[in-house]
Amino acid sequence: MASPEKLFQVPAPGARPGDTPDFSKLNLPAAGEMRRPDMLADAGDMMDLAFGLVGVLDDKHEAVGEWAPDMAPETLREGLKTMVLTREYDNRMLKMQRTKRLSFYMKSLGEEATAVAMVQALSDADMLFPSYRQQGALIQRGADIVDMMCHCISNGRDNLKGRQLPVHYTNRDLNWFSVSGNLGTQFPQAVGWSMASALKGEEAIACSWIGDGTTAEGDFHAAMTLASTYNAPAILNVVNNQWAISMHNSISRGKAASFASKAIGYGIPGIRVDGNDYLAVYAAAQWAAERARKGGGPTLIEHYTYRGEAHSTSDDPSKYRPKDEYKAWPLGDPVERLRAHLIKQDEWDADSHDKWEADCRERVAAAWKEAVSHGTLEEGPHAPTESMFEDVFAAQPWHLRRQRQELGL
Amino acid sequence: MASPEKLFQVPAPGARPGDTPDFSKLNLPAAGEMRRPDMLADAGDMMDLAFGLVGVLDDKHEAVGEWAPDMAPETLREGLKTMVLTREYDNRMLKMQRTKRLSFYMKSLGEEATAVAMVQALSDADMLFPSYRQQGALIQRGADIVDMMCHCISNGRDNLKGRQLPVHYTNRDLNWFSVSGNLGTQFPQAVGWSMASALKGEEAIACSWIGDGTTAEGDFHAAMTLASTYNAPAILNVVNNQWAISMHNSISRGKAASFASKAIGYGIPGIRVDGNDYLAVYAAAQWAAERARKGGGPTLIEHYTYRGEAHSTSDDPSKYRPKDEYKAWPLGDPVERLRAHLIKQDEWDADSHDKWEADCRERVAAAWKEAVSHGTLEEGPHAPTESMFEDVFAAQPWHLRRQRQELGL
Amino acid sequence: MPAMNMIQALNDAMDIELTEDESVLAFGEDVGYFGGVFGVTRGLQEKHGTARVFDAPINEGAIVAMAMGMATNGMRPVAEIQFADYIFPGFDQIISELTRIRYRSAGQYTAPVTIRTPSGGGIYGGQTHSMSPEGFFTHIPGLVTLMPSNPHDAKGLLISAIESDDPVIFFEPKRLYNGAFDGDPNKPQASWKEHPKGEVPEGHYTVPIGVADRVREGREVTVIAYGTMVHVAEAAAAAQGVDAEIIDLRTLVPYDIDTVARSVEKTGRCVILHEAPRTSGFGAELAAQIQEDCFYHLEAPVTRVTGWDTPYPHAHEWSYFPGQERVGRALKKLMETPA
Amino acid sequence: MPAMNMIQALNDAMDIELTEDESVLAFGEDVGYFGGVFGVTRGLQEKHGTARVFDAPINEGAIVAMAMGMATNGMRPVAEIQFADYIFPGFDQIISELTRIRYRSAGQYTAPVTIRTPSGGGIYGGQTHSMSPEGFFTHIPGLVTLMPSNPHDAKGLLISAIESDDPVIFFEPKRLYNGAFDGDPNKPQASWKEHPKGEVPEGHYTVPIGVADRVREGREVTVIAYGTMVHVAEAAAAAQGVDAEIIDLRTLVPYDIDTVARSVEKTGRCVILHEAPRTSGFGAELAAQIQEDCFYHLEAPVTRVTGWDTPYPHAHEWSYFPGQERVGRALKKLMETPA
Ligand SMILES: Cc1ncc(C[n+]2csc(CCOP(=O)(O)OP(=O)(O)O)c2C)c(N)n1
Ligand SMILES: Cc1ncc(C[n+]2csc(CCOP(=O)(O)OP(=O)(O)O)c2C)c(N)n1
Ligand SMILES: [Mg+2]
Ligand SMILES: [Mg+2]
Repeated sequence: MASPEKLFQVPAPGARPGDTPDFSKLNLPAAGEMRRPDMLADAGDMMDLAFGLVGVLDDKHEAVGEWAPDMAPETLREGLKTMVLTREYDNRMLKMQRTKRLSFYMKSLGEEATAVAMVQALSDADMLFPSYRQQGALIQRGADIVDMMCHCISNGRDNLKGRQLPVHYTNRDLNWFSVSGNLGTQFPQAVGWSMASALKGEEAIACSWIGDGTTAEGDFHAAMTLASTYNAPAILNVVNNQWAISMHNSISRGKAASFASKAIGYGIPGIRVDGNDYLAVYAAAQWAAERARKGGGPTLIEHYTYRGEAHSTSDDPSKYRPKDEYKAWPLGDPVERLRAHLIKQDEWDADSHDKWEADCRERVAAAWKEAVSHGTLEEGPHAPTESMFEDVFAAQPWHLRRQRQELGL
Repeated sequence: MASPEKLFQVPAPGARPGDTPDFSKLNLPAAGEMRRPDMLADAGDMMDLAFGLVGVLDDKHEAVGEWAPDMAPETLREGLKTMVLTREYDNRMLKMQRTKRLSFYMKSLGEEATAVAMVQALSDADMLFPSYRQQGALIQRGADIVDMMCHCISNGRDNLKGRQLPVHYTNRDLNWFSVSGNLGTQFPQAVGWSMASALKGEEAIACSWIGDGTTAEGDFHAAMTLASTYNAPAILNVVNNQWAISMHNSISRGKAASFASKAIGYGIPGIRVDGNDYLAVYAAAQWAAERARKGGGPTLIEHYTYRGEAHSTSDDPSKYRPKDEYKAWPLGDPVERLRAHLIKQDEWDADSHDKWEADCRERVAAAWKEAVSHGTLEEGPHAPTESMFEDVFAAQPWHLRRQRQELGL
Repeated sequence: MPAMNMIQALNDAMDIELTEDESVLAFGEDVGYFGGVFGVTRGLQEKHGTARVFDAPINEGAIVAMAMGMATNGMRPVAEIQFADYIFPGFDQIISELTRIRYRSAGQYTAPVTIRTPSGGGIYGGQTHSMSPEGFFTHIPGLVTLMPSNPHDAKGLLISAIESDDPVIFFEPKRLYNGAFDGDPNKPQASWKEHPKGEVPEGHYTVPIGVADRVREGREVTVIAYGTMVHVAEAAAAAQGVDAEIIDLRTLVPYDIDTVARSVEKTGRCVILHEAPRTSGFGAELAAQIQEDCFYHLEAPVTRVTGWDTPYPHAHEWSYFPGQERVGRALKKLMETPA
Repeated sequence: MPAMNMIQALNDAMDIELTEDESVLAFGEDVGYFGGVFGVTRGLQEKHGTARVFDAPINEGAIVAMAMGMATNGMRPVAEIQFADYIFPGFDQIISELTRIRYRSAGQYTAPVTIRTPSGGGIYGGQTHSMSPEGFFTHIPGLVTLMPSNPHDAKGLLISAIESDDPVIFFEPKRLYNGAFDGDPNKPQASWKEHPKGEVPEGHYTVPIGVADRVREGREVTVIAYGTMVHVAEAAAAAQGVDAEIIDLRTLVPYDIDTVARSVEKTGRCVILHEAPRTSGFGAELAAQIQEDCFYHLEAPVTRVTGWDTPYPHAHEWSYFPGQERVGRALKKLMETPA
């Protein structure tokens, strides 16, 4: 019999605070290495994609291999700009949280491409079921950042009437679902939404994101099972940013080779993609969207990336991982990589980049100013207090009316 | 865009009532075809087992191939005898249900090997977390069939004090857990149990069974995730008997090639085995048990079999599948196949078989007589009525005492 | 008017809604080809097609989530949970998602989903086919909770549920599917054919949400019940010769406080019945509210006759079930309480 | 005696149990290396090892099921659910399995599992970090439900929970983790250092399950509260100058009916406080039982001051929270009710 230590194992990350980050064991395929199967090929014939890594941008900032998408420079620049704007938005909001103007915030540093490129490859009618870390997707869809801020500070202009924690955006006009605080619940909902679209014979597909840690939830299995059974036209994204608050992704992944490989047991294509490679994300999204629209059903995409900052404003990552681990991440930074690619293509330059960054900073600062002019969480104005009793039901029943009256309203 | 029909799909079985059963598309590997990897090999290096079918008994009733287990004839005969006894037990109980002596019953016709051979390959200290269709495993463990009957008729000798529906056996003395009516809940519990065993440095492993339909439950995913993460010494069986009440297994399986392939996404070995091949089940169980005991962690085994009768006494299968589909099942009958093998080996003969069948029938009839002598559901005696208020908590709190008193007890 | 049992009435309601509104769908475990383990959806797939009436994987959370996702995309799904005992894998999607989406999106998204599920005991189903979990659901803001007691109401209420813009949980007292069971297991139950509420109008009609039915006028004591317990109440009051006013609640949330309060103010005595365990069951809410609203009219404490705080036992089913004897005893005791 | 906040007291309880009994384990999301998002398990992994204190995958059902499986194999697991709002994916394993295994196996298997989870609002956590779902759990037969209001009780009750042979759900009012919050968000909360119940004895001691604490003796009205609301009650009664008898329930099931009934019989008036939504909250059960047991002593209806029947809103946190003003108003109104 094996010793107890051998029998009972708790996975641990390669490095903890004080250790030197070490990603040398990752052993990832190089950009351009993976084949791009026919978009309607059988899931069973592309299992290699689940264990590999789809990458497009190589070390020389060139787009290489079968997955290199055919994209207009204009689109690429737009993507870059949105990612930069998202980053500046995040920076500002974090700062405002640190000065207690927000009750809470969550950044997406390093993961911008997984949201922005994904949405660029979709059509506007496609429905997004995000987690709390796809603000880039919302901005790419065209959300007004003043509106986003007003939500985050629960002021009188908050379109959610102050009911939700910051970053839990809802935006029906932009086909953006309502972010839930409960992990993973949106995954099977997205599948249901896409089934209805299919039933109605509509073009729109659904696209959802969850994190690596969230794949452990039952809702992941629910979504995958439904999607497989009903051939749902949905893109199911797992953003593997290596961490789930303080827990390394191996706690949820266990001994699986990848999160993408989870697709195999459902007969669904699983693609692992370099999530810091904007072009690779775009290419995978385009492939999956076209497959879904052509009747090929769902795709699971694992975005291999790294959470560059704290989980949220409530934790200090230096307590559970090396401070400089992000710098050691071998797949680089999505903004830097796309920037370098565009510059290499002569479609962008350092000055334009600096200027855009400065513009974004300014725009975000101005937006903040405007947002707080509509009130703040601490000082109000908020939505009227009696609105608290609305939207529980379509019509207010007697017990809620009584409760409202108890408050003197 | 694809047509709505192409987009939205609901899987259907190959044949419905009135159709001719057709299993020609199954395309299963022949007995002896699959390789038997080293017991501590990496899960990633045996994915073929999840898509194939481990079989040992060939058409000539010979044990062939790498998986052919080295078993004493005595063990084989014991297995055959238990399977026959189980079948006679089932027959009797169904008949008694038809005459309203039981409120409910569930047979295991055709699936006996998936329970009996599995348990024979384990040690008595290993803990069993069954579903409601492993009565064969309980009998193999040595349960007294009178006791089993007393439970099923909730009489005064029922070890569960009349609290459970028939066939929901509990037997701690035999390391048999408590059968739950809630599908799949036992799967992650089994993993937890086995983790505790590992923690304590004990030899015992856990073994659980669920059905094909039940794999869709979140608890399946919970069990697999836990087992993978903590390297739990557990055997997780999926008995794919093709049906979940009226639903074909494709409703839960979706587009997956097999249930065994679900193991891949957890980095766990997944083995599909011919569930009607007693020797193959034994071989797979032995392999998985040894792997677990040696620190190799969990194994998922899909037993490819067919539910020979109704789901339970509450449904009529001719309403949703061809009446004769069972006869067309290409993998035959586990009892017949093992019997033929033993006869071919000169370790058994037709007369002994007939005699054993007759013995079992008699034994079961006598057991029934004895069981009802301890009372019946309809007429009692039952456990004392006040026992209804016991075992809710370790000690009876005031509110239950009051409720008992309200009943005048 | 045709006589229907409750299964036929529910089937009829769905058939009508599937016919009239193409956004209505029905699905669940065994719901499609087979028509449900109790036959409530029988024939609907054949008539309305596999794309509108279909089987679902055995994952109650998936079923609720799928329904919710579809509903936010314009559908009106009717999801069946095979037994109320098995609804809990779907509880999170109900409490955290389905019932909150209107609120948390400030009305941008709504989820008009109906969840149908058979509940209650009396069929020797043991502890996992007998639960009455309605109490849990009444504690969830944003969820309408219904339970009919007869075919007429079943059809009209289910149509209201499907047409409601709120999520609705619809409990079907399975012991009433085939007859008006009055709590006495020793006599054959009355067929719905002989029961006035077994007469079910053809075509579309609704029984409104939030409106109770005073099934018996009386002056001595108010009995509040729903589902199977309505029939037990009628039988027990008759047996005791008590002039009870019996209220069939039908809607638990938001229940008909006016009818309830008016009755208790009149009678000054109140007993509440349910099959579910007592502690924190829905009877607790009713008793708490009634003693608050009707305090000065009460001549005796509000009493509860309920299932026990144990799982539903198989062999002792009729000791668990709050039958005529226990209800009768409670009525008698209440009547003996000095005013 | 050392002064501790509630986090330290809970940590101490687990440390003692982990030290004294090797069958005790602690796990949950972020519980291992990090020591929990509120730090309640901080340092325990380092001290007791990765095999006894460890991280768990984000699946609350898996966490409960794992705990139950381990418990049936001789362990005493203490499982943390990161926020009570996130317990519902584990609800089925709790209601159908953990709390029934003793009953359905007729005592052959038992599952001494403690589930710890922070609950309640007041931290601007919005609707998914503020729930008080204890009411749901009080409707589950076979489950002990606890909620302490201070460090002293937190430690002693948690030790009782871990040592109990019943499954226990242990709610930790997160707003009290770091101080004795009395419901007034506009003044700094009192440090536990200055609170008598912040004095926590060293080593092993227990606060018994099922025994309430009368934190204030009084004659005019009985206030029943638990968790954060105990402190609100004290402040509101003081502010109103009402001679209230304040009962800190501590155990919700099985609660201390004797202490409760004796007090209400003495005062003749009763108000029940909780943060959870009103309808079918645990206050309903208390009110229902009290009016039944103490009917002839009541001079006014039993009143409830609770959270509203809505999700917990972010911006309107302090309009949702049943604070001093609302409690005070209820006390005043009760006192004005003619006897
Ligand atoms: C059902 C549920 N359980 C627990 C939590 C608490 N929680 C919030 S975020 C988080 C970690 C999620 O990690 P991951 O899925 O990897 O997403 P990431 O934050 O890395 O984007 C946890 C445990 C929750 N929100 N919901
Ligand atoms: C949680 C839950 N949902 C639904 C049911 C009702 N039910 C009982 S058995 C069954 C079918 C199970 O099929 P499968 O898993 O294939 O097992 P088999 O009966 O074929 O052995 C269903 C849906 C249940 N018992 N528990
Ligand atoms: Mg993550
Ligand atoms: Mg099956």
